Amino acid sequence: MRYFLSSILKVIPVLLMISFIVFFLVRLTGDPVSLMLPETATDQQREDLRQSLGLNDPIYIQYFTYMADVIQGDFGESFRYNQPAIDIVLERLPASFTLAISSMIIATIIAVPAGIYSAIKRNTFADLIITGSSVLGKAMPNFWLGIMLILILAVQFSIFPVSGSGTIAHLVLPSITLGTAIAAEMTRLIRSSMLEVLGSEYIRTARSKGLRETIVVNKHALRNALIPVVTIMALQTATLIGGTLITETVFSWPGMGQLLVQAVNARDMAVVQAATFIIAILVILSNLTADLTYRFLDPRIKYED
Amino acid sequence: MNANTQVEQNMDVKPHHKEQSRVSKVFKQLWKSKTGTVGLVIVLCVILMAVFADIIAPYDHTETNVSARLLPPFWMEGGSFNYILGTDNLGRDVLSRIIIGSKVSLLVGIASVIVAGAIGLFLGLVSGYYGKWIDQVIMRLVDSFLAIPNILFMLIILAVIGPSLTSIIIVLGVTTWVIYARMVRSETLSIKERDYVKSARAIGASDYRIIKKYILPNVVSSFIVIATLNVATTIILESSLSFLGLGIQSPDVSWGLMLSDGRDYLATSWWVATFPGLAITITVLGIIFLGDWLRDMLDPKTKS
Amino acid sequence: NPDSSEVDTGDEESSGETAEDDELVIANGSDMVTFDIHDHNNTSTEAIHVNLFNYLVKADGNGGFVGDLAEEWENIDERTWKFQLREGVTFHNGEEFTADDVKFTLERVANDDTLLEHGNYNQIAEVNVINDYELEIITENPEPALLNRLSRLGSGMLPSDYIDEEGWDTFLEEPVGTGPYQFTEWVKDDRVVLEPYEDYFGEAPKWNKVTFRSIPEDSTRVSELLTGGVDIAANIPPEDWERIEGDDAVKLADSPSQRVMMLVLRTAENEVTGDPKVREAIDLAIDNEAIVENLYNGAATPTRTRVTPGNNGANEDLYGQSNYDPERAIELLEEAGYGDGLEISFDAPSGRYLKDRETAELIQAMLSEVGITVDLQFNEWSTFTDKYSSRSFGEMFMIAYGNSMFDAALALDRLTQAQNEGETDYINDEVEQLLTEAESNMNQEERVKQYQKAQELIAEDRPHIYLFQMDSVYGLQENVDFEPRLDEMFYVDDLSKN
Amino acid sequence: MSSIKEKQLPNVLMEVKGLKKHFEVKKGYFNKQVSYVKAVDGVDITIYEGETLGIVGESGCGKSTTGEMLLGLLKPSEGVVKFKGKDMTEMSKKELRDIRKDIQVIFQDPFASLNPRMTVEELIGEPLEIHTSMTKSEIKNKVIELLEVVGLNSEQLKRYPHEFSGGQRQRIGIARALALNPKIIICDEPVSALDVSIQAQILNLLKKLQREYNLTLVFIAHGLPAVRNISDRIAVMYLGKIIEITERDQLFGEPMHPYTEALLKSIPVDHPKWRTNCEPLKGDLPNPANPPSGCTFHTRCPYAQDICKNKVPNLEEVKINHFTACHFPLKQ
Amino acid sequence: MTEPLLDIKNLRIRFRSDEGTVKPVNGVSFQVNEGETVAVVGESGCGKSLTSLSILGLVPSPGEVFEGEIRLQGKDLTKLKKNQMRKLRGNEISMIFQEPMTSLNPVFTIGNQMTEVIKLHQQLDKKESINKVVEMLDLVGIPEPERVVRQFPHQLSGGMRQRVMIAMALSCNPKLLIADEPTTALDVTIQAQILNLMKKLKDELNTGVILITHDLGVVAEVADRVVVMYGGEVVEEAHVNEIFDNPVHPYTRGLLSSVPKMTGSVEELGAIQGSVPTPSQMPKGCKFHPRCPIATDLCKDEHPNLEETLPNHFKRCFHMEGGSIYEQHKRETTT
Ligand SMILES: Nc1ncnc2c1ncn2[C@@H]1O[C@H](COP(=O)(O)OP(=O)(O)OP(=O)(O)O)[C@@H](O)[C@H]1O
Ligand SMILES: Nc1ncnc2c1ncn2[C@@H]1O[C@H](COP(=O)(O)OP(=O)(O)OP(=O)(O)O)[C@@H](O)[C@H]1O
Ligand SMILES: [Mg+2]
Ligand SMILES: [Mg+2]
Ligand code: NI
Repeated sequence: MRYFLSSILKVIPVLLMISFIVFFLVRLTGDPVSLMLPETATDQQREDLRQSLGLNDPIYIQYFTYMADVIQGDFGESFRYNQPAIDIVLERLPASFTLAISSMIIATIIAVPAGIYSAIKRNTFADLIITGSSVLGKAMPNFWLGIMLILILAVQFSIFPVSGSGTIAHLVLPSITLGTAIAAEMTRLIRSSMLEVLGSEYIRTARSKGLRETIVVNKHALRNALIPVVTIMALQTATLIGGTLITETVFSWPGMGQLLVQAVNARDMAVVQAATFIIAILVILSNLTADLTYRFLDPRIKYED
Repeated sequence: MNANTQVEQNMDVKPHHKEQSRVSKVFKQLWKSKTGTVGLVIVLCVILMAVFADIIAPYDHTETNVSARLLPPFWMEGGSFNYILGTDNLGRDVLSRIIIGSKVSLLVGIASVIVAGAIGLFLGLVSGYYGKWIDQVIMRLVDSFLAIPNILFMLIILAVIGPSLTSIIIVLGVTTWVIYARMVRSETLSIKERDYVKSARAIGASDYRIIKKYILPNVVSSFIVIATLNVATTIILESSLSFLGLGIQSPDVSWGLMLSDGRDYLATSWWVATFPGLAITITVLGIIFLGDWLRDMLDPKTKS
Repeated sequence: NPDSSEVDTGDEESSGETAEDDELVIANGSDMVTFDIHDHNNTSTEAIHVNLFNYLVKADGNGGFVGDLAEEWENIDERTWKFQLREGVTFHNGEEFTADDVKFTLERVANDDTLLEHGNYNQIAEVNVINDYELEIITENPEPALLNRLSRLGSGMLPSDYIDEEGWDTFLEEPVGTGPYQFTEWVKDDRVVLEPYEDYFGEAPKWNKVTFRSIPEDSTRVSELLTGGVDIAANIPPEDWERIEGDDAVKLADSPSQRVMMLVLRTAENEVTGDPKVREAIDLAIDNEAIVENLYNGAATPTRTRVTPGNNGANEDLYGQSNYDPERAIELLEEAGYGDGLEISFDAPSGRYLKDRETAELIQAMLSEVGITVDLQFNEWSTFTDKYSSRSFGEMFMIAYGNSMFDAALALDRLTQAQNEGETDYINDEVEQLLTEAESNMNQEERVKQYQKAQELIAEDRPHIYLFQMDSVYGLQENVDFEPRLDEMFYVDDLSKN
Repeated sequence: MSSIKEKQLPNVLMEVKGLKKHFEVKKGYFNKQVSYVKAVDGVDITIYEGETLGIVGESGCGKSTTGEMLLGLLKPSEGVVKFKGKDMTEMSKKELRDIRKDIQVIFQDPFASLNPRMTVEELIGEPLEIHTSMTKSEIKNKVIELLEVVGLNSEQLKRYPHEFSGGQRQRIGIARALALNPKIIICDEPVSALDVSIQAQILNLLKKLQREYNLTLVFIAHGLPAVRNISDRIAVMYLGKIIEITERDQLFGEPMHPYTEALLKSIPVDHPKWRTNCEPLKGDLPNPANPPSGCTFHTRCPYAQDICKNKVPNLEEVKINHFTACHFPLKQ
Repeated sequence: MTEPLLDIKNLRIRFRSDEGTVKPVNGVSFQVNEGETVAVVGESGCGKSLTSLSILGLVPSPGEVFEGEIRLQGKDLTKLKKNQMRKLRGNEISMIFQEPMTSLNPVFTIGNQMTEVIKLHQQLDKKESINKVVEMLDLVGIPEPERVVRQFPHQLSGGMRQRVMIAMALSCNPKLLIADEPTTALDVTIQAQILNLMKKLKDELNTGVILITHDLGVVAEVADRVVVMYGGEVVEEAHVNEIFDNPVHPYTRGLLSSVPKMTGSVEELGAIQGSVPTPSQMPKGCKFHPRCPIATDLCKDEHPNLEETLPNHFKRCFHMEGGSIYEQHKRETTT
């Protein structure tokens, strides 16, 4: 519990820094006023709006004003939707979340057996195939894979719907697209982690007890091998969310990724800021969760404090 | 006669290696690792292709020929040997574009890794070696960067400053340094506690000397491995940027741009996107193989 | 016609996604922007709105107008228009539509300068309500194009009571109009769903459910069409035509659109393009036909004017024309003193319009044939708009303007000296005079003549080099009947399935 | 055989008083409540010129920490370390770096104590490069000379540490330590990682060098036999404290602290015929983060009485040159 | 003659890799009788661990036993099928490893890891096996065994963990116990505790023990018979007293004189020159000859056999009288 509190405290400077980075990035985008007003607006109108938005204050004042609002949950208005930016972002969150979780599940379903198998059958043909495919999985750009999946599985064979959201079937193709790169990374990780564990002394002990190889692998090796994988995979959350930007656009999945791409293109910076913030918090939360899982999986840590 | 002197004379049990044989040993090892060899060959080919791109390419990459639009590769009906891998929607030679695109793709990959590596190496060393508040600040910075997906970061910055070759390289570098900083820091932390660093301090070596002669050379091998692998990641990232319209801009050409432009033709003129895609895949494959082999080579744990 | 579905050829794989016969699914390339009809300038958003809201008058497609919510209207004097409203029209919430709603709607957009459509309505000075069904619109100046303005984007009628009572936020979430369909659901970046409004004043709505989907990725949109996931897909890129034509279950439909691709040049003396010969050379060097044929598969029409047929004031002599003569272009350049080549800068948007990048690249290649080295710079759209509004482009840039007013006024507005400063800096006193006079000339015939003359002069002076009018191309399921409209609207009750 | 006894009263080279090192163990991030590992908790030692002082004790009792403080690599939490009368803890960074010439170190693990990226020549030449103004070729000659002293030859100059066996690496480490003609070398378990036959070579070499260069050695080990073989005086540590210190034969002959006695009994016999069945010491070494009260050994001590639980015994000279920290020193 | 419990004959293990084939164990033979403790001594890398692992069939790949027999009560273990071998492990033969820190799985409780063996080999139910575990932990002198059962390895000290390992190894009453350097990682006081425990248990359980070590002190404490290995071979084998009193092989002698003594006068140690060769650099002829003070040309070319020179005393050396020459040499070199 104390650990948990202290990690949360640690998050604060990170969030501050992120807000800082994002704020200044966004301010660099140039004059938001020109995008908010019609092209025909007069200079006076521009100036008025600028004044009312506080854009004439020194930048640090603007930052503090902004932060004061953010702390109260106010990330500004989206000028594209004329709504509080945070509402728009939160509205999309469930869709992205669903997609991220299901691709993680798909990745796990692929990667865990593949990683274990290729570690056990190290240097065999099967290992070569698995390692090779995982490299391939990494090498394929997301959008390309997505389009190919649509062309083959949706258009050619009509197994899954092409795009959109609503049913579980809609979730399959985007999840595979997003999950592939993660699965590739995970397979490689599990393989090497597993190899290391399999060479450790307690595995030798387990074998010397006369345990079946399946028990040795699934009980003694797997849990130890997964411990580092959990943490490293948590670091992939950011990559995963990054992947949604592209995958959601390809599959017109109504999540934060698509929103972000369009918000950036439209310079709807309030939304960009809010979304970046939410994403950062999500990533941090997932790292925390991973840490807790890690603690759960590894008794050595649990008892230390 | 003293027993010790006896011992001294007969110490040399290991055969003497000459420098030359070390080099040849590396190659022998390389040859033995089949994937490593494949990787090296691929990477060398791509580099050669990039260096001599303007000489090898049969056409200029911007040369359009509207009467020869979307010709298939030579082995297909309608294809010709003039355009071995076919032409794209403006009648430009796909092969030439791939060859010339390799320049930009590799340049983006390598240069941005150098930018990121330099930042990461510096901050990682400082953070790991000096610790204390510097470490805290740098690590929080690292956390912040880790919490924002790379591609989002790039999207925002590039939207702001506009995509160009230089800005793409810098942005890729500025957003991916974190990996190196983390790695270098953790290596530095562990090396700092090794006995050989203690012994260097015991002979009175300065911090600068310790970083330069003790820590740097010992992080460099992991660093090279990660950097190599990241060239691959960067090449893929660049293609994603192209998909979002913020990658390399015409008339320059990169594989990512070709792949992204060609995606509209996947169903009808597959060769427009497939060949640059293959180029990316093969190169990435080569780099990863090479990187994995380097890892095995340079990692003392697996070496002995 | 429910019976004909049985005759439907069954070779199309039913993926369970195909909409029912009384449902319609339309895929756009982008999401609807907002329900605030005054605060967007987005055609595909309006294409949805027209099913929810009604205008006072509707363009009939031949330059004339037919009544919609207004039954009759007359031009009382230069600045006063009187309208007689249809009676018995109700909003989706049951409230009756009256002149107050018209006043509310038009005065809002005419007065609130933060609205994107404000510029197109600030000509309206005030709206006088005579009684529930009668009203007068007073314009600031004589406004010959008022009916054009009232039959376009942003002139749908809003429920004043509903908005007063519930506030804008509620309206934006649950919009209420007088149209044949009412709002059901909007999942942003995914779909807008409409259902029929039973008390619609006109013909009963046809569809049980209408869904507008947003599918930004071209190939995905086409794939949806091919698998039967949507009935209509907008903006089909030429490279996919073959696929669609090759598939018996789907077909293409195209129609000219209001969008004209053009080059904008600086004409000030000190610029290289200030020399009319250089501008002419550029025009002559570009083979519009080739671009249209090769890039657009013919789905575009070369033109030398921006005011295309169907617009008030169109000069049809300049439409369908292009002049391509590279030899003459070389000669002209020589005459202008650029015999050994010249270099101009060229900005083009990237990814904004269909084939914009390729067009620019082809233009670059064509210009280099005649010895003009083009420094081509692609701009991501927001960078482009930045440069556009700060007027910081170089000698030449490419843009495709639409025209939602169907009137020459809007199309040529940008060439008046008040507007072109820092952009083209185009000065031709005759043109200037024609344009200013036509702007407030209530004599339609004369006005048209003035505009046509101006277009001729512009086509010779070439501050703008018009390239081609773009088509909008739709993919349809074989059983869908759809006549694409020049204004790109989807009046869903004009569609049918059999 | 020469031993310290035969010499005149020797000069004091180093003197350590009240030396303490408490490592902070942080719990939580902003939590100011920290606990301490009392790695070294009040050590007094005097090191005479030319002697070999052995320090033994179980692992974790603070031997290495003490060694590092003697070297000035670690700042003591409390106490003074005097080298030739000057307090090292008060020296500036520069003074400290100068004094490094005189105090050198050899570490336990020959695999970890040499920079794998430096050649033998660089390794041994480095101290010379830092502290002298010798030219490259002078350094090289000196390095060759040193290599011969430790029983390696000049052909091996350009090789890297991984090309050597453990014993050879330890010799390189010794050569590096010798390069600046130090007054004192702290050896932190220099033979623990080596095979018995190699261990003997290194012990012999150290003894030889000590004789030849009149070196002072501090020899840290947890193996009593090796310490006995090389040391003149021996200090026994337990949980961060020295509990007994005296000359070698005295310690082995007449241990006064119960822990020393137990330690001696725990060591395997030299010959199977001398096997005994005596009960070894019970229990484990207590946690240094949470040491027992009073005499820290009382939890395992067979002779412990009530006073041992409460009162910390001081290190006192019970016999001439025989110090022990026990309320009830053993009498032979 | 009664059949020995374990009889290893001419055991050879090879590792094949791209670099070539190495044979780190190359002709090892010795026997272990019931209730007897046989110490296998030798310096690092001489093949002690591999030999012991081969008895359990656990030679790590790509290593393999390619020649020789390992007979447990007459049954050749090298010929057994995988699952037959598995039934023996932990049941008839068990093993204790050197590193008590890493030999226990960090993520499972002691109880979990111990009951696993018992359930596997003795068909006891959960409750019975827990009782058995507690009983075993008690036997090896662990205080509060009921609590320890629920603890994780990292919560125990090194000595405790090694006791747990021993308890685990003994829980199925194995006929043969292999202890691979069971005390090397422990402090002397803890080592003394463990050695004492092993002596006690051996008397009680009558188990045959193979004790692998490089510490001659440990040998002197507990062994009945000693097998000295060098370079993958047995170079001398005899009763423990015989080895200490009358070592014949020059290597054994060198080893004995290398060890600093706890008693007697302190003198120069009789170090063996050179260093231990790795399997890939094994010299021809007698493997010890480059380091041997009495080596002759014969030693360089010919490989000596293991011969019984005295009753129950085997050595692999050409020099019958090697001993005395060595003594003489040693006297010369020590001042
Ligand atoms: N940097 C550190 N931070 C916290 N605790 C430390 C640190 N260094 C050492 N300790 C603790 O201090 C105690 C003494 O450590 P030290 O290394 O001096 O023991 P040692 O006697 O040399 O042991 P060994 O025989 O294992 O080398 C140990 O309990 C150790 O865990
Ligand atoms: N996987 C392997 N591949 C190649 N050689 C190996 C492998 N495992 C062990 N060896 C070699 O076999 C030899 C004997 O190893 P073994 O572990 O039996 O030695 P040991 O006598 O137990 O040494 P130690 O005292 O260090 O434990 C070593 O020299 C080692 O190099
Ligand atoms: Mg230590
Ligand atoms: Mg071993
Ligand atoms: Ni001699």
